[in-house]
Amino acid sequence: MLQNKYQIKLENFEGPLDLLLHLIEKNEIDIYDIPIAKITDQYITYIRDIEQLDLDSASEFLVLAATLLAIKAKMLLPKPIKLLEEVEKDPREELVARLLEYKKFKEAAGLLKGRENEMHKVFLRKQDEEQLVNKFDPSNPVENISIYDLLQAFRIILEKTDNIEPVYEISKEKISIQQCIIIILAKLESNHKLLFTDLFPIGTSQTRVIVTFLALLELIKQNRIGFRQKGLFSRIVIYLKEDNLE
Amino acid sequence: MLFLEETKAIIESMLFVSPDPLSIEEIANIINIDAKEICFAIEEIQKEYKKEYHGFHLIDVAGGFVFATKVQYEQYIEKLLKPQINTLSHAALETLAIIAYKQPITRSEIELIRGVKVDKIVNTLVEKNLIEEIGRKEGPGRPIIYATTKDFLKYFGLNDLSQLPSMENFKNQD
Amino acid sequence: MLFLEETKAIIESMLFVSPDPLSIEEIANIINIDAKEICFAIEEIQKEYKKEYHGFHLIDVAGGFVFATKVQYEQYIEKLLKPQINTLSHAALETLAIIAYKQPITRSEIELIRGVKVDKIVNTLVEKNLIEEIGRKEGPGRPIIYATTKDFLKYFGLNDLSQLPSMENFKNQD
Repeated sequence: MLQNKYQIKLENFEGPLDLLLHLIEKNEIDIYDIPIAKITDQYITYIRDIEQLDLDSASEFLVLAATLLAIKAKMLLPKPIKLLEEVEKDPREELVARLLEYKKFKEAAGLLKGRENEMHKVFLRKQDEEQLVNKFDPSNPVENISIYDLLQAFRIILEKTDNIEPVYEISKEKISIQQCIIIILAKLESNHKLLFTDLFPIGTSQTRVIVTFLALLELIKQNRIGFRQKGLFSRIVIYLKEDNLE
Repeated sequence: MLFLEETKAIIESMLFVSPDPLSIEEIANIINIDAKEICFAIEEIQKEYKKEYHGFHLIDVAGGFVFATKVQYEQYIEKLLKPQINTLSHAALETLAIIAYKQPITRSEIELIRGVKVDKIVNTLVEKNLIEEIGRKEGPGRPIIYATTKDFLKYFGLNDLSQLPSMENFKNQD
Repeated sequence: MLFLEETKAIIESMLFVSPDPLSIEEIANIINIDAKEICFAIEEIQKEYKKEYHGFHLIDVAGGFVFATKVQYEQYIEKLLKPQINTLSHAALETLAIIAYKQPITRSEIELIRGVKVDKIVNTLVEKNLIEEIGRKEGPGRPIIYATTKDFLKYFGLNDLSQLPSMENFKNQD
């Protein structure tokens, strides 16, 4: 029995407290009245083969060894004469509290282990969620949006842009804002009025769009053109300011 | 010796966890009873799950048996499993509109029109497969150019981009 | 308006495909009927699958309901699937127990109880999605605080944390 005890390897313990608990149980010791000298000797015997452990866990075992030795020393010291009302603190008190706390969770771990075993006997269906989802057509991300909502959004953004303070971009393209102004004015001269959308046919180059925008802004600023819209969502008409006087 | 009730339960538990159809043979290999008995138990299970109050049934497919949901409940399963699609935010809709009408377009061009950063929104639209990168613009920084996708047309019920309504159409809609 | 039979079938079909336990709420969100009716239908389903001839049943776990095989058929399923069962190490179980009872908790608080470093174990538990970071503690170093996850409940077959055996029970065992 005694020999068996020494065959247990340090690696089998979850930590120094686990080892200490093991010694207490082996010796059938009352946890509230640990014979520190005896337990400390046994503990130190156990951690003799510490060279086999990695430094991290070894140091953890050594910290507790030091604690045990400190308690042992304290208990060997002659007790000071105490006053009547003074209750002497047991040097083991803190260690006992830690051990009890640890013991609770060791037991809780045992209970979880039991539940784990039970649950391993139960099987859920293995679902490949991705595969299941792929069975369905991809969702329509614009389910509640019609093409006219899109158009309305576009119109709003165009109008919003009108209110933005003009930022003059230096265009790399051949066309300048000045040239664009001339083109818009020429169109207005011949037609008297223009639909806003006519200025942006599909396929218009990006630079051209921006330059046209800026040209329009410039014309508004110069008070040479105006915009007219009969109602919400109706088309926007651009006219020359001279026309307006009629 | 197993009773029919137990045989049924054992087979059911195996069918429940098996991702692939189970053949009579495979079942027989495990529970060591006569194939005829297994056939009978399976018939009983099939009968049970044909009942109206069951949402799935036992179908025979590929030389084996497998539980599958009943077709009529597909809509609920779809709702359950499909990731929730949030409809587009207002900002996303605006950005999509600009791209639709002004494509091909770079991110900074969109930002110029919207007056705000659009990186995140553009990424979202790419993820939702509404727009895609179609190349890079020549010039400094060679920015990515975006255009709407085929799915964009599909979602809006368009054959091609020329069917995008112009302002004129819009008025008629009112 | 759905009849009970149909409600049961719909719920059953969803439970059948759902990879995670489904709560009453989740079900209600999809089929748009009263939670009370859903509760009733689920009770009926549970009653049905308690019958001897069914190999699986409906269990409540992690705040929801999920179909699972009955314990007594483990041997057959094991033969069929030859599942690789990875159990948690003792160190992992101890650490989990401390987190489960003391949550929210920091790493150093766990170390104080166990008397050993727990970095690696905590990382493993996070990877296995049994615990998760839920924030940081105010104070020096602002250490991460951990709590158990839904998967923790699922793994141990618990409905919620209150089902953990109380600490009092341990004391009495001495």
